[in-house]
Amino acid sequence: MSEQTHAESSTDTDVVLEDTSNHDQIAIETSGEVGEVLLELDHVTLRFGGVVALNDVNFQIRRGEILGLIGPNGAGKTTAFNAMTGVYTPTEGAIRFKGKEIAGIKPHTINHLGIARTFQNIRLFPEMSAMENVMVGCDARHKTSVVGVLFRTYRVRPSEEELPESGIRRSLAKVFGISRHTLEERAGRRRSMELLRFVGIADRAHELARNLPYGYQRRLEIARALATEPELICLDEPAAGFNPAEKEDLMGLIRRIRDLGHTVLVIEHDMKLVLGVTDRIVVLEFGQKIAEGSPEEVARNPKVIAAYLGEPDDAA
Amino acid sequence: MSQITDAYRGLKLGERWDHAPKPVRWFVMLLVVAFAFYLPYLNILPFAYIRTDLTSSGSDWASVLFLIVVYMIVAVGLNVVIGLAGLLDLGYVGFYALGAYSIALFGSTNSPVVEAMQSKFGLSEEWAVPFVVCIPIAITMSLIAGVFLGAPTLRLRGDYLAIVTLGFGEIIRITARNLDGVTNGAAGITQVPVPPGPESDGRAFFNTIDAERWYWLALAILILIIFLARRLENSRVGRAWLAIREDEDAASVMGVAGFKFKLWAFAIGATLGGLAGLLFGSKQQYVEPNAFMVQLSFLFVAMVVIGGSGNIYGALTGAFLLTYLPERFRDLVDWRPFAFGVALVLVMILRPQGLVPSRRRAREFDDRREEAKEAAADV
Amino acid sequence: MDFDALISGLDRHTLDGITRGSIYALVALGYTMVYGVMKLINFAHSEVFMVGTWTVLGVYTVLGVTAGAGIGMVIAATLLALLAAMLASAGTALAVERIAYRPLRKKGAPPLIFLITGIGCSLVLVEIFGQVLRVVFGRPFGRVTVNIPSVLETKTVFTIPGLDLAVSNTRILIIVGAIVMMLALDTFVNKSRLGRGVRAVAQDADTASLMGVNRERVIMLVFVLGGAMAGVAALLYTVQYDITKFDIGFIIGLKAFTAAVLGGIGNLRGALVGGLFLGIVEVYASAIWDSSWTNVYAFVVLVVILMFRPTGLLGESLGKARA
Amino acid sequence: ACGTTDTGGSAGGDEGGADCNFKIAAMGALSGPNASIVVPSVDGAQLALDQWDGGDCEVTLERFDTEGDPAKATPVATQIAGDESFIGVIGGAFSGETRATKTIYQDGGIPMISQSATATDLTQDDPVEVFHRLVPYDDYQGAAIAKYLLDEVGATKVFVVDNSEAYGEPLADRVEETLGDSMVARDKTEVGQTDFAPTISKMETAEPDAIMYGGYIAEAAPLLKQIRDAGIDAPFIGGDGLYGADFGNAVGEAGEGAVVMCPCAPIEGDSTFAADFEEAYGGAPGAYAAEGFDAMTIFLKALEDGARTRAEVQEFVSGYTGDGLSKSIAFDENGDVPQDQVSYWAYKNEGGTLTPEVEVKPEG
Amino acid sequence: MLLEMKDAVLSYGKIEALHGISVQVKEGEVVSLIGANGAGKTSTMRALSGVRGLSAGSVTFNGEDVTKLRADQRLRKGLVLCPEGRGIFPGMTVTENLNMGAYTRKDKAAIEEDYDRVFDLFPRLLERKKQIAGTMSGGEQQMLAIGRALMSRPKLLMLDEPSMGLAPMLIQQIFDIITEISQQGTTILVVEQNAKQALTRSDRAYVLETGNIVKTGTGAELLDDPSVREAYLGVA
Ligand SMILES: Nc1ncnc2c1ncn2[C@@H]1O[C@H](COP(=O)(O)OP(=O)(O)OP(=O)(O)O)[C@@H](O)[C@H]1O
Ligand SMILES: Nc1ncnc2c1ncn2[C@@H]1O[C@H](COP(=O)(O)OP(=O)(O)OP(=O)(O)O)[C@@H](O)[C@H]1O
Ligand SMILES: CC(C)C[C@H](N)C(=O)O
Ligand SMILES: [Mg+2]
Ligand SMILES: [Mg+2]
Repeated sequence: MSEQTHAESSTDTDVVLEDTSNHDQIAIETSGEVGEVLLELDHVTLRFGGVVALNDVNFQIRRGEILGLIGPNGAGKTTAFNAMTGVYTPTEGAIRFKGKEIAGIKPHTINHLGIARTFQNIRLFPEMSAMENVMVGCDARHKTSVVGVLFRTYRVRPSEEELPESGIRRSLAKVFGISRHTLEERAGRRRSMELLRFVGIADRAHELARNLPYGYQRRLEIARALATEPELICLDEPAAGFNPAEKEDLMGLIRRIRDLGHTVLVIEHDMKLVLGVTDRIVVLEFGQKIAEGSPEEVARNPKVIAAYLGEPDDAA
Repeated sequence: MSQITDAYRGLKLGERWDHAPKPVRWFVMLLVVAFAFYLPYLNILPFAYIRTDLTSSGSDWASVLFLIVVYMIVAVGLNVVIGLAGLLDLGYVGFYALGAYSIALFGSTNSPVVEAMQSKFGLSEEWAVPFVVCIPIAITMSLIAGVFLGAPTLRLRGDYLAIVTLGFGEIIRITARNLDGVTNGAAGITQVPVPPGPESDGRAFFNTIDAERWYWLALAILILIIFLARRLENSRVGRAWLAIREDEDAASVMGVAGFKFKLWAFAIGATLGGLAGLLFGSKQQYVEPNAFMVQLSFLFVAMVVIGGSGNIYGALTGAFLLTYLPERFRDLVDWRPFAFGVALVLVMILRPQGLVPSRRRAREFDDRREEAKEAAADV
Repeated sequence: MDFDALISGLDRHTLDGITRGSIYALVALGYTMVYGVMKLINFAHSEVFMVGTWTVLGVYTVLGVTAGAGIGMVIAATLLALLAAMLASAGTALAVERIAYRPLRKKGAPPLIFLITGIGCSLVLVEIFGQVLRVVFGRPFGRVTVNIPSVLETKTVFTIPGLDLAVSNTRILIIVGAIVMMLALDTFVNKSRLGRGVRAVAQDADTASLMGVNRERVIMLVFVLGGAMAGVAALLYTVQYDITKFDIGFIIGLKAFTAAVLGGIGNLRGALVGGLFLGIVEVYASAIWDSSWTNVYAFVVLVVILMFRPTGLLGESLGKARA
Repeated sequence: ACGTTDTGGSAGGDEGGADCNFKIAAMGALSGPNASIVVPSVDGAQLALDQWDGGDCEVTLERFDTEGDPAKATPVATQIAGDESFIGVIGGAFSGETRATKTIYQDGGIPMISQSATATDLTQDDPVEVFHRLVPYDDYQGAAIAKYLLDEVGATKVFVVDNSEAYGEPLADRVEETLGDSMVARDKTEVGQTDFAPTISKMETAEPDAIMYGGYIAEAAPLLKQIRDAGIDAPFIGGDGLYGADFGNAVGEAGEGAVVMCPCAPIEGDSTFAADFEEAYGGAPGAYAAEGFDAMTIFLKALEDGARTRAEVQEFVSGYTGDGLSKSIAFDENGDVPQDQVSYWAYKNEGGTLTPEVEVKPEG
Repeated sequence: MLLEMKDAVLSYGKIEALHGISVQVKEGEVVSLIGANGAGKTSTMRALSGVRGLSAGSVTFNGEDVTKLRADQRLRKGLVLCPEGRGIFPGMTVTENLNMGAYTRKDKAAIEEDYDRVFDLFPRLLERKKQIAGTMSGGEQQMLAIGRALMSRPKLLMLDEPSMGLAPMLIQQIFDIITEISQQGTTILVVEQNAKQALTRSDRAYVLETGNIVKTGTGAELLDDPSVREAYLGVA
């Protein structure tokens, strides 16, 4: 779709993977100390009929770290994500986010508390443009609802840079203020664009999500999740379908996400990526935690090698 | 100069509109509105051929215009529910009926409810709830009905919702028909009040004959509604609806409170449906259950879809055509339903994206068509 | 309100409900199959049924059979009518598919468009019998109720001992006929290869074609099977009620669709359960109150059930992919 | 829309100049499933007009199709009321549309004479000046049916069913009222219903010696068939909603002997009216043809009398007395014909045709 | 030549994804297709399998022009695609999904054998025979998709990123399977991001870049090619 009616779209073209975004605009404010426990799985068990997808799993995620979650296929990694984001409710045990019990809470509420995720099987809004997908994420932090949109009731006193340039509108805005809706809309657009730049897909911002190549879609999912300003972002196999060079880029991206102030939890089968980017790793097998520790420790752990890595010749 | 015209030539009408300077757009819109208000008096040939009262046994032009506008209000409301939020509502007539019945039940001296109030509070036989008070009552009642219906059922997906809403429409109608003691049952309620206004020629300002006054009133309301409804589309709310339509679970994980927004869509739709029903009942000055059969719900949905669901102007076009054409071609008498059916099928086959699709839908549609075409290129 | 009437006549009402429900169920199959495969409510399906009833009338008229014909003639006429109705209904369904839906599919139209087109087709079919054919042939076509000779005279075949419940030949035919057809169809779809193809297309048409399933064939098959079932329903209907009308499909169609949803749309057994359930609920409600409230109770029951089972009594047979 | 529609050819152009150039409107279900009980009456009106020698006057009858639907009738009524060249309305044919439009006609000051709208409330509950009708109201019809059931059938256990509609339900109510203890049970059905099993099983329990149905043909036919199928052979009677040729066709053999009550006297097959009607429309005069004829005649007489405006016509109609084809006519202050003028006839369905059986005179 | 695609152009609406590419696969070969995101690998597979029609160019299979054939018709000729993103039937059980793989086959006994073979390869599937496929983990679904493709006994098996989402040990296994079935006589065309593995195991390979074929050669040649090494193997 070549229609580029919007002004922002044509700003950057070839610089795709390079981060040209303005980090001030997309960094998030965090309320806690680096290193404190952000999320905690406390003896979590989750069963589907006969299948025990998670079996008495305990682990913690600390603020500011990049935690890897690995394990064989069907070990329960995605299920753990689903439990953390409200898609499933654990059969037993507790999940605490910033000390608050979140098991059983609705997904959108959990998102508002500060957890966002991507999906293993990409789930974008296929008929919306990339930009709009991210806008939906930004909306999670916005307040204006139907009445505000319809009647522009909630008005705020604009700051100097938010004031329009021209005469009449400027004076009007000074007297009556600007509706929160307008400001949010503006901020959302700006932020979305920055995020698209950040993940490196701004060149196709106005294309429908369904028409983007797989790799772009993966990155778009990340941008959308970031837009909700999560303190914890969970990435489910973000590198699936990437070639080694792209994986390399992704590693950079994940680090930069952490630098923005997010805590990152990542599921990934690509060991090079996992070992290269994470601070700590938790290993699941058959729904149970079989190991936890620094990348080096885990990579050397015989149990992990037996269950998951196989012979350490060429895992990448 | 020529550069500008060149640039214009390549663009489609919609894009040209987007590119036009603001004053031009305002001016054009003003002209359109002015023309709409002038329509009942339209008498200049050949334009006057659009009137419905030219043929023998034609129907009153201003009354038809009024009905068109009422249905346009319905279409705008239903477009929010179907086009924006993607909820298939096959019982919209229920809200329409509620609007009409609320004004009748509270505003008519003929209504058992008013009679009960009269005797309870010792009021005169002439007393009924005044028209202006009936409006908030009607709106509140339809809004409550919307929430009441929505709250338990919006968790249902797609076509389950369709059948439940269809049932709701039927429940409203059947209840109105059977509760003789409250609604006068099948006989209906007469003497539904009209908006206040100065009397002339011994008739109320809003009387049954001078239909153009009703038309203007409804048109003014419609314009206000369009103005407001447009605001929804490109907003946080509109995006939330779209996201829900696409993938509700993913939207939820992205922080979209699906249920809340769906309920809003329902409530907005219900309110507009009720408002349209109120206008209809008041103009008719008579309300009876048979005016609210399921088929009317289908017609409403057809209006939205034929026009191009998701686009207010599409919905308006649909409402206009589906109301106007059958009236204009009254001469066809016995052939009208057949002609209507054939036209419906033909329009859909020839223009499946709707007559005036929203740009988003048109784009979506282009893509899908390509896909369908290519996959089947070989058959 | 008269619960005694319900209790005292429970057996009788149940039988009535099953009779009514069997026909709903057969018609519901058409909705459910098309929905399952194409995710579309085929609004014209009610008219597919209607065409079947007229075909039965046509066969009787051509054969010149009337009430009181000999047993051999009755059996022959009924079988012939059944066959013709199945053919005509299946043909109508297929025609709708070809003329209206197919071009839309080629253009990749969204589901709502199919819905409205279906409504249009339904109107056209109704008017063909209500107007077009009347103008061409005159009566019995037109917008009036038409008598169909009761070729199969109602006779009590046996009385259920203890209950004192007389069971007539027509009821046996309807109930047994409906259940047999259902079972046959169910077996076909679940056991046969083609049936598996139908289910595969229902879940993922593209992948199905990668497995060698011819999608267009499957779609045709679904319309034909659904249509044929409506044809069976049409015959059974005329056996029981002996009338038809240009718009007779509307209400039955609506009820059948409700039944399909009630049972879990897309689920064949759901259609059977939903149909019978709805029929019984309606008859019970009419027995306790009267028929003017029937639909209210039917829909209230529907809502209550969907509250607890959001995908119908038996659930959709198509599972949902997870996050 | 007064004064707004007088151009663009809507009024046929030249009404300003000519002295006596008028239109009369007939409004009713001219298409759709109920057309067969309405069209004959409009044909009757046309016949009266065709047979009229108007001298200078030129009158046309315009037919407006409402499909019997009140919602569709209102724009039609507004059109008629707004067009000054119309000086009278024949109709509405059905009670519902009449109820919905009579205020409009009242506002327009245009007189209406209905050939068949029988609902009681039209004249009894909130009468309007302009409304007149040539048929008695359903209080009488209900009483007549009850009387027939008691006197002619000798019923003591009547089962009363209605279709929950504006016409059938009050009629059945009235029958119930008059029957008193002679009614055993009452049931309600719906328009469009085809399976009457619950009603039938109630009948089996009640074991009635007669059955009364208030409603129209479409449902009466399957109902009666199912009654007979179930082996119940009690006499069956319905109101004027069944008074159409289609009833016999639809019900077939099961309808043999069913009785239809109608406030319309039989038209002698060899009368001039019957002959003329036959010649003009190729069939015996159907439902309310004579009443349609009478309605037109009254309007034409008004013009002969020199009435030239709606008000004058209205005045003439209200004060009219005279013998019509159907009955001798004089309207009371509510617009009703004197109820002692009316007679009801029970028609029996014999081999598919309704043949007059007996006249019934209800006490009011 | 078992499969030959000539000057194929494929577009999605206004976007042209393949600008006239030619691909050949000989009987018995393992050929791989590598390239960056959005290069058009999946599009190529779609075009070959018939899920998408071409706007120009031709496809011949086994000496027969199949350009105008639908996907199901091509399958019957032995051209089988295991699509990207799995594409299992989410509402069917594992067994039923496998069954669908054998949809066009009539040879009951051989089908039974193939079941055993698939269950041998993926014991997890045997454990979960009755599970509804949509509820399985991503990797389990991937195994199912591959297993199902094997059930159709293809002449030419096309795999679109078969290793996606699989644990390291399984990836090894998948490639072993590819080698094994190739030895059993099935020709294979595979799209892989895991370029090193893919190139090691294949006879020939194509490198795709934005809708064009930019390089082709034997697996070993490309493994040694510096530009390929840099772009796709992550080694400078
Ligand atoms: N809804 C469900 N019903 C039944 N079983 C389920 C359901 N969801 C998951 N499972 C099972 O639970 C187990 C864990 O699945 P999960 O998706 O968490 O695995 P995973 O660790 O993410 O694996 P992968 O790396 O392959 O994605 C699997 O065996 C899966 O089949
Ligand atoms: N359905 C579609 N509609 C429109 N454009 C599409 C569609 N599918 C793919 N494309 C476009 O075609 C181009 C090639 O995509 P394709 O999926 O073939 O790439 P790929 O090489 O398989 O990439 P990946 O490694 O991400 O899977 C991309 O630019 C993509 O945006
Ligand atoms: C034509 C008649 C059957 C009309 C009926 N008497 C009514 O009032 O509705
Ligand atoms: Mg997973
Ligand atoms: Mg790909």
